[in-house]
This record gives sequence, structure tokens and C-alpha cells, in this order.
Amino acid sequence: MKWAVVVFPGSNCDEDAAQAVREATGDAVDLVWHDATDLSAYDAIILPGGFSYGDYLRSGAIARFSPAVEAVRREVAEGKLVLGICNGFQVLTESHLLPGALLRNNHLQFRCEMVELIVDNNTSPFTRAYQLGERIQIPIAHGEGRFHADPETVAGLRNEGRIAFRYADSPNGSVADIAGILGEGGNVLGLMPHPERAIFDWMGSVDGRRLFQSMHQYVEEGLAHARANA
Amino acid sequence: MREPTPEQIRDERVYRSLGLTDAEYDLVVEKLGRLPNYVEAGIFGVLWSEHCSYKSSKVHLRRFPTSGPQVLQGPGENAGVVDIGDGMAVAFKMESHNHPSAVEPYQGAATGVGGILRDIFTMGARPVAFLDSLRFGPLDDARTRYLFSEVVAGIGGYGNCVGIPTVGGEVQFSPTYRGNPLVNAMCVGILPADGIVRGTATGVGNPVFVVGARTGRDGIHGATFASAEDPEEKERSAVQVGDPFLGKLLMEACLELIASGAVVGIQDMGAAGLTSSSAEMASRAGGGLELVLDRVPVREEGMTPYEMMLSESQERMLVVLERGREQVAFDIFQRYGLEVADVGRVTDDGRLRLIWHGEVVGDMPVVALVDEAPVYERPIGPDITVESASIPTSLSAHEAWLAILAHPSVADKRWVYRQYDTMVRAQTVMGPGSDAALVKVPGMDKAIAMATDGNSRYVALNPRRGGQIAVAEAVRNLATTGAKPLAITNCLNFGNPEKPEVMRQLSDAIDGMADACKVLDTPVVSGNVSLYNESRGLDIQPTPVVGAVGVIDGIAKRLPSAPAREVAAGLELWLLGREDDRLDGTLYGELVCGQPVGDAPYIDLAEERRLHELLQAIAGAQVAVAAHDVTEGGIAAAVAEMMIQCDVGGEIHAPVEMELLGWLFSEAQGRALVAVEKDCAAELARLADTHAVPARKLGSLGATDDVVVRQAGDTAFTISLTALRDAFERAIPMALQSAAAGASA
Amino acid sequence: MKTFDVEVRVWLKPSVFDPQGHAVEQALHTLGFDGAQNVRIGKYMHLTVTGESEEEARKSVEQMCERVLSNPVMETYAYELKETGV
Amino acid sequence: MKTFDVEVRVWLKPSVFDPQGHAVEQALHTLGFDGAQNVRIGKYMHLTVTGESEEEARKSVEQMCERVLSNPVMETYAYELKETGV
Ligand SMILES: Nc1ncnc2c1ncn2[C@@H]1O[C@H](COP(=O)(O)OP(=O)(O)O)[C@@H](O)[C@H]1O
Ligand SMILES: [Mg+2]
Repeated sequence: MKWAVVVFPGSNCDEDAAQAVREATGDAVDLVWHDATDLSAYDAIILPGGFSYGDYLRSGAIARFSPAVEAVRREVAEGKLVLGICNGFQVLTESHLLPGALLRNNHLQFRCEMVELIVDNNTSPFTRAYQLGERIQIPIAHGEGRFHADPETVAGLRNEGRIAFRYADSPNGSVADIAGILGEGGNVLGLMPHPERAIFDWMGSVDGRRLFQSMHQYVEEGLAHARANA
Repeated sequence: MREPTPEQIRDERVYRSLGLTDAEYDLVVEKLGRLPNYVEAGIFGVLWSEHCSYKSSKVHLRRFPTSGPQVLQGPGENAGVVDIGDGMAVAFKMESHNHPSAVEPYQGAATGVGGILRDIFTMGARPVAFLDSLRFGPLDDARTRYLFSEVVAGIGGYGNCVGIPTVGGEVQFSPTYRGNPLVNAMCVGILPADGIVRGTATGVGNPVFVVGARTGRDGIHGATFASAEDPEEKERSAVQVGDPFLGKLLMEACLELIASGAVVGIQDMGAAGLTSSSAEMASRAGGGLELVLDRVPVREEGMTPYEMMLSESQERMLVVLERGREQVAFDIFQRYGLEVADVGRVTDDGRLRLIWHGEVVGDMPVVALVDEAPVYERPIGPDITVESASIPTSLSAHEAWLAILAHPSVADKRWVYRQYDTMVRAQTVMGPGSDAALVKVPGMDKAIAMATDGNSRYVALNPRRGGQIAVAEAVRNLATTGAKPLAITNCLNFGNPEKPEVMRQLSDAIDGMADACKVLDTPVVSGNVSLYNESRGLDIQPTPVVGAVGVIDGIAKRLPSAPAREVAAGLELWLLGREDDRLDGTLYGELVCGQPVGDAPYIDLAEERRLHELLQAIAGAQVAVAAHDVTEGGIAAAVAEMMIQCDVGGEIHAPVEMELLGWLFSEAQGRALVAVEKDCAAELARLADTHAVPARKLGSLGATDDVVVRQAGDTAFTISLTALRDAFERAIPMALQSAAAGASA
Repeated sequence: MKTFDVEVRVWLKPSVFDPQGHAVEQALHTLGFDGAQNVRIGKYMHLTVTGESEEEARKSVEQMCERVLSNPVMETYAYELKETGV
Repeated sequence: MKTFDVEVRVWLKPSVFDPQGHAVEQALHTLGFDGAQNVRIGKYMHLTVTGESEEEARKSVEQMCERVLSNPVMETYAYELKETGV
């Protein structure tokens, strides 16, 4: 399978995401500039962390107008996998590919540290390699990660099993301790923590690997299936 | 406003407001062979300022050792460069942003980080880490809490956004910094050993470009006022605002441009903006530059040549390209949405010539501007007499232990560094919280080690020995992780150089630093001097800050500063280095007496070097589980820090012949604490023996949840690890609880 | 073509917690401004726009506000517009 | 005791560079809002204060603005105040 990592002006975890994909899956990854208008050649697309457009105005607010995000929208409709990490999650909510919004942390500070997450869904293409209820260690690094949505939306997310990860101990005041959510079709995941920073032993955790491996497995199975049917 | 004429500048002594003394003005007239006009006088003023010309410190800085087989680029360029083997090199430098941070802490700190970042990537290096060394007054003061909170937010605000991890640093608090905080930022970058780019404007006819942000009226005279004595004057310079987003794009575009091979020379427009970048680039090439100011992209209408030359707008670079390859630059910068303007060309007549509206508005010999800037042998005060003091032991060991861990200089700095992205780039092997940070060289089993240090209490008491200790501590931090130290950078933060006693401190501290650099084989490859750190006539304690860089081949060898909790119980604790019970220069002494007392702590540089070599050998042979150096707060603090970090108590034994209190809190140098498995202890002792370093089993981890101190077989006292942890972890957050009160929205 | 001065205010909906407003309120109380209550902090933007008519300019400002300057998920906006130099 | 509604606007002094305004302006142009110029972004604050008289309330708001709500080194402010429920 083939991965794309979209690079917006100000993205800064693009290389990190590519390194993680290569390391965890051995797959090929392209860094794709934000003016790309066609991403149909890729099986999975990552919107990486960073500060696209300096996070000015609101994080993700300007990046969402990129041609690449329009291309992402089309691929989402096609059922492709799209993973937004940190700033990528913010871009996804700003572009309404995911519900809600990410607001300034309740303590007003940027916060970078290892946190514990609880896996709340292990049937999605992103989480199938985890156990339900499993506690995993993944670092966060954000100033605007407080997930907000109106109560009906949150109830909907809960009922539809679209809360993928929750914080064991919320570092930012997110509603329902939400750390990551799935899109309606289950093929979009946005999460504030950085799985690409939990890949090697020396990073202090390797729990991020399985997220990329889940995606790999899911896509490869689909590809194998398609080949068999062809 | 009309600019004063050359005659008015002379008659009304306008040059004084431009930072020139009467004698300096006369020298300008002599060098020019005529009266300078306003823009010329302004240019001389900033280039001959303390900040740009190092006129008070230059004669002393020459005493630093600056060469060695590992040095690829010593002082004089935008940053120093050292070889780390396997074809790779690191570029690094530290810089102060003290005065801007005192006026507007968030932006002052942020632009300090942005400035040092540009110094690194101009060398052709990919920046991979920041460190920050901070000094503030005591936290009981609302203004200090505001400064501290905002400086930390500003460092994070810039560093996090540009995507470079802040992996280490230090913060110390002392009344000496109440009116004059220190903000020193260090940046480290990686480059191929044969890929160094320099800031030289060579090749007659080559085009010169201004790239990045537009030039506005920000910070005009920042460099001159940074050196002015009058704090009111310092404040007059307009606040510069950093744009980390633009900084990130500029970095990527410049690195791409450098990789294209079209760059002849490149330099950051830091202090004194276009003036210093153009003059310095021409000076290094021994040539000249002609700038057409009408072509400089400006942010505001009606800007004069004077304003354009002196503006300190952030995120700008001056680039000389190979003629005929301009299109490469246009293409790259356009893709990043950045402005690029062809503003002039390289000449061979040795002059900096400025053209505006078709007229020559400035024409000065480059040599006079840069190389022949005045150099002062300022009067130096008499030798500082140092006496060892007997320090009252009025604080019990128990009380002192808690008080020292709760002293904000020693206490846990997590409140600070968890506001920094310490892991972006996904190469951080050890971040803040360890003795030195380790950042992997991508694709190699090799990491760069780095740390900053500088204890002004020692320098205030005994500048020479304090200077030695500043270097030794920084370098020891590297060795403690198992890394091989390579070189240092530094920031010399001192008071008013016009006072002979300050010059004595500066001169002696430099001698001490040089002593240590020689013995420890860590030459000085870059640095920065910040003078006039004073408020209301009171100078700060002399504060040389050292940034040390080393390398570790094989990251599995690294030594963390504490064992993992699961393996801690049962480990033996060993002390490497000599036993000592003198309280000279200690934090204990300062807590008891309310000020630094006695001599600086003991140091012997030869012993120090043997310890560093031993630590590397221990790491190389993978004999130990963890190592932590013994510094402020002595053995007591070091032991507590290790136990708090692994969350396991233990016991330690003081030698019979030592005064217990002194032994616990002595800050004698050249020592480290090592945690080893029982089976490895003999090998550790053998290695110590071959390196001629005293080594003694100090105690062990586990067996108790508290910290038990024994002497002569008896339990001297027991202190609760929980109490120590609370003191250590809560001190800074608690002091800041009311910080919101001082902060503006 | 006419030029208009525009002031846009954007603030969080009442149902959304505003930690910054909360922190400022606390700071005000600490400093003795006890009467300060219900502090909410939003954005204030100033810009100029051009248009053939005021109506056209308003339309364009509204579009900017809805598409870019505010996020309806958590924010509300208001603006004022007046021709410059009149 | 009377209660007043207060709106405070804080913005960067004209000589101070506003990177956020600059970036937003560029974004507006990319989206086709070519006429948008001179974008500057500041803060908009809403609060209530109490006071015996309007004069007293104004004095206290001015103090708040100078000490907490704005940073006089680089910002300027303006405010409007009116009695609530009147
Ligand atoms: N301002 C800071 N920025 C980043 N890290 C910091 C800062 N201050 C302290 N630290 C980190 O906290 C740890 C303890 O600092 P310090 O007590 O100064 O260490 P040491 O005594 O070993 O020099 C170190 O890992 C250091 O890098
Ligand atoms: Mg240390």
C-alpha cells in the first residue's frame, strides 16, 4: 500500500509521521505539498501535526482551504483511510470532516508529555490491533486540544462507537475525556496525541506502532480482497 | 521629521544618542575623512556598539582556546561547528536576549529563540534542538512571576511552532536578577561535515538578496540600547514581534536554497539588521557591497534609509547568490510564499555603499565599520580576595534537605519544560529531566549530547574558579550520560564594563573558563557577550552560561539520570570522586547566611577530566544502570533526585571522618552518583581504579521507602521520600499559583 | 470602488467554557477588582475592504466571517462597517 | 450599586508587527477576498463591573485595562461602558 503525508506550510511532524509509517509497516510514503489536487493514488492519507499557517486565527482554520484538503474530502467519500494527528485533527474538524472543535487547553498552557489513553473502540481500521479498554502510552504536545462538541454530538459519538481513544486523566479539559474520534464512515480518525512519537523503545513507548499497523492490515486485506474478486 | 545634518550631528552631539562617545565620533570622522551623515553615524553607532563589536570583551575573549582536531569552524562565523564522526558535524551557538525580555518577556524570549535559530541554519545545518538558560529574581515577586511565565511561554511559543524540540536548559532564581532577568537561548543543528556554509559576500558582481519578512520600523536601535546603561533608554527601542510561522518557512526555504548550491554566502539579519549583516558579510570576504535601498521590501510607507538600515524586523536574511542562478531562489521562495528582493551586488572596492532614489546616501569603508571598530582595554579592578568561611550550621540536615529541594533553582522544572515540545522531529532519546539531553542523528546509531550550566554564586565568590566550574559542570553533564564532550559555546552575562570590578570578574571568569576548556579538551567555538546587566546601578552577579555539546556512539550505551522504577530496588549506589565536607559556596551557605559565602566549592580540573573519562568508560562497558552528577545541593540533592525519579528509597553511608552536615551539602566538583547492579560493582570499582578516580559504595536502593542516612554504623537520621518529593515537585507550581494575577490577558 | 472600514468581533458561544476569560477574571479579583464579573474574551479584528456598494461590501464581509474569521461550532460574530473618509 | 456592561477592545500599536493579521490577510486573498487589506487582530473582551456611579466604574475599567487587560508596551485599548438593564 501507499501512504501520503500532506505537508502544509507550518506542518512540522510530517517527517516524523513518514518515519513512523516506514518503521511500523515498511510501506512507501510520499510527502505531498498542500497544493496537490489529486490524492487518489494513495491508500491512506495522514494530515500531520504542527502549526499549519502558524495556528493563526484558529488552529487548522486556514489549512482547511488547501487544495489538498479538498482532495482529502473526495478520498474520504471513496472510503480511503484518513488520519489526522494533532494539527491534522484540527484541520479535520475545521473542514467538518469530523464533528466538534478543538479549543485552547483549559489550563491555557501548551502541554507536552507522555499520557495514558484508553482504547474505546477496537473495531475501526485504525484500532483493530488494540484490545478494547487497553491502556496505552502516547505523548501529547498541544496548546489547543480541548475537544468540544454540543451534548447531542457527543452522545452520538458515544452511541455510534466513534470515540476511539479517551484520556485516562485528561490533560486539557476535553469533553468526555475525548482524545480521538472517528468520522461517520469510520474511515477518518482524528486524534490529539502523537502515535508517531511512540514507535521505538528509546521513545519511551512503542504503543503507537499498532495504529499504523492496523491501518496497514486493513488496507492490505481490502486490496487482497479486491484482487481475489478481480 | 527632518534628519539632522552632518554639522548638526557634530555640533549638537547627536551622535551620542546614536551610541557613539565623543572619542568614537572623532574616530569615525578620521576614518571617513569627512563628517558622517545621519545614516552613516547611525551605522557606525550600532556596529561599534558593545553588542556588535565586543569592544570591552574582545581582548579577553582571545584567551579562550578555540581549536582542536574536532573543530571545523571556530568563533567568527554565525555559529561554531564540530565534527561528530562518520561524515557528520554539529553547528551550535548560544545567544542572550536579556534586555528585550525584561521589557516584553513573551516576545523578547520568542525573538531570542528565532534569532539563534537563524544563526544555525545559515551554517547549512538542519536545526535539531533548542536549550534555554534562564535567570530570574525570587518568585515571591509578582513581576518576576509574570516575567518567568511569559518568558517560558515565549520560548515555547516560538520553538514549538517552528518544530524544533527544546530538550534542555536551566532556570535559576536569585535576588541578583530581580531587575535584570537573563534569557539565553541555544540552538544545535546537524550538517554534513563538508557542507559548512559561511557568511561571506564574495564574487564581484554577485547579486545580494533580502529574503523573508518585510522591513518595518521595529527595534530600531535595539543593539545600541542593549548596551546602554540607562534602563529607560533600553525601553525606548520598539518591541519586535516574532513570527515563528514565517521563521519556519524561511528556514525550510533557506535550507533548500543552500542545498541547491547557488548560495555564496548567507547571514541572518539579527541585531542591527541590514547594517550588521551587510557589513559583516563584506568584511569576511575582504570586499564591499552596494545596496539599493529602494528595492528593500518595506512594511510601512515612507521609511528612510536610516530606518531601513537599522530596523530589527525579525525573520529576514541576507543572501549572496552565484550570478546567473537567481531563478533558483525565486522559485524556492515563491513556493514558500516568501518575499525575495534583489537589493544590490558584491563589489571589490571595500566599501559599503548605499543608494537611495538614485543618490549615494552612505559610503563607508567596511574595514572601518567592522575590523577597525574600537577595542577597549578597560581598567580592571584589583584581585578579588577569596576566603574560605566557616558557615554556621544553624539549619539541621533534615530542614536543609527539604529547603534545598524546594529552592526553585534546584526544584523540579517540569512546570517549565512541559510547556515545550521536547519530542517533535521524533529523535529525542533523552529530553529535559536528564543530566544532558540526547538527540539522535537521523538514520544513525549516534546521538548528540547537550547541556547548559552556569552557577553565578560560584563566580561571584571566586570568578576564576567559578568560571572553571561553569565549564566543568556543563561538560560533566554530558559525560554523565556516557557521551564524549566535544566543545562548548557560551554567553557571558555581566554587569557594567565601565566599572573596574566588573571587568575583573569578566577577565577572571574568562581565565577560569579557558583553564577548564583546555584541560577538558572542549574548545570554545562560538559565544555571545551581554554586558550592562544592571538595574538601578546594581550589577548582576557575574553569570557565564556554558552550553556544552558532545556525542555518543551507540544510543544503547546511554546512562539515564535514574534507574527505571522496576529495576531500582536492590541496586547499589556508588559515589565517584572525592569525599568533601566543606560548605564553601554552597546553597546551604546561602540559605543560612542570606547571601553567597566563602570560597567557590572545590574543583580540580585534572580530577574532573578523569571522572569524565571514567563515566564514558562505564557507559561504554555498560556497567551501570544510571548516573547523576553531584552539583547544587550536594550529595543530598543528587541522591534525593535519583530516588524521587525512580520512586524508590534507600540508604546512604557517610564516612566516619566527615562532618555529616557538610558532607551532605558540600558542592565539591568532580563527582557523580552511579547506580549499579551488585554483580557489576566489582567491575565498576576496577574501572574507577584504572582511571584513578576514588570510588566508594555509598549505599543502596530499596529496602526502605524513606531515605536513611547512616554514619559509623548508626542511623544518623531518616527523612521521608514523600516529603522530599513534595518539596521538589511542588515548589515551582505552588509559587506560581498566584501567577495568573500578574499576567495580562 | 469604495473602501470600507470593518470591525469584526468574534466570541465564544455562551455554552462554551472560556478558560482565558476565567483566568483574567481571577486575576482581576486578585488585584482587587472584585466587581468584575462574567469576563469573556474573544477576538477583535480590524480590516478594510473594497466594494462597489455598501451592500456588496457587507456581503463579502459576511462571507469572510462565516467561512474564515469564525467557526460556527463554537463562535458567534458581529461586525460594523462604514465607508472610509466619509 | 449599579452594574455596567463593558466591552473592551485591545489591539497592537500601529508600529508593532502583527504576524497573525498578516497571515490572515494572505489567506483571505487566496480565498478570493482580494479587497481585504490592513488586517489587524486584537482582543475583544466583555465583562460586567459594579460601581456606585458611572464615573467610578469608568475609572476602575481604565485601571483594569492598563494593568491587566492590555500590555501598554505594545498594545492600545478602547472601551465602551453602559449601565445594564437601562
Ligand atoms: N529552562 C529549561 N528548559 C528546558 N529544560 C530545563 C530547563 N530548566 C531545567 N531543565 C531541565 O531540568 C533538568 C534539571 O535541571 P538542572 O537542575 O539545571 O540540572 P543539572 O543540575 O544537571 O544541570 C535538566 O534535564 C534540564 O535540562
Ligand atoms: Mg546534572
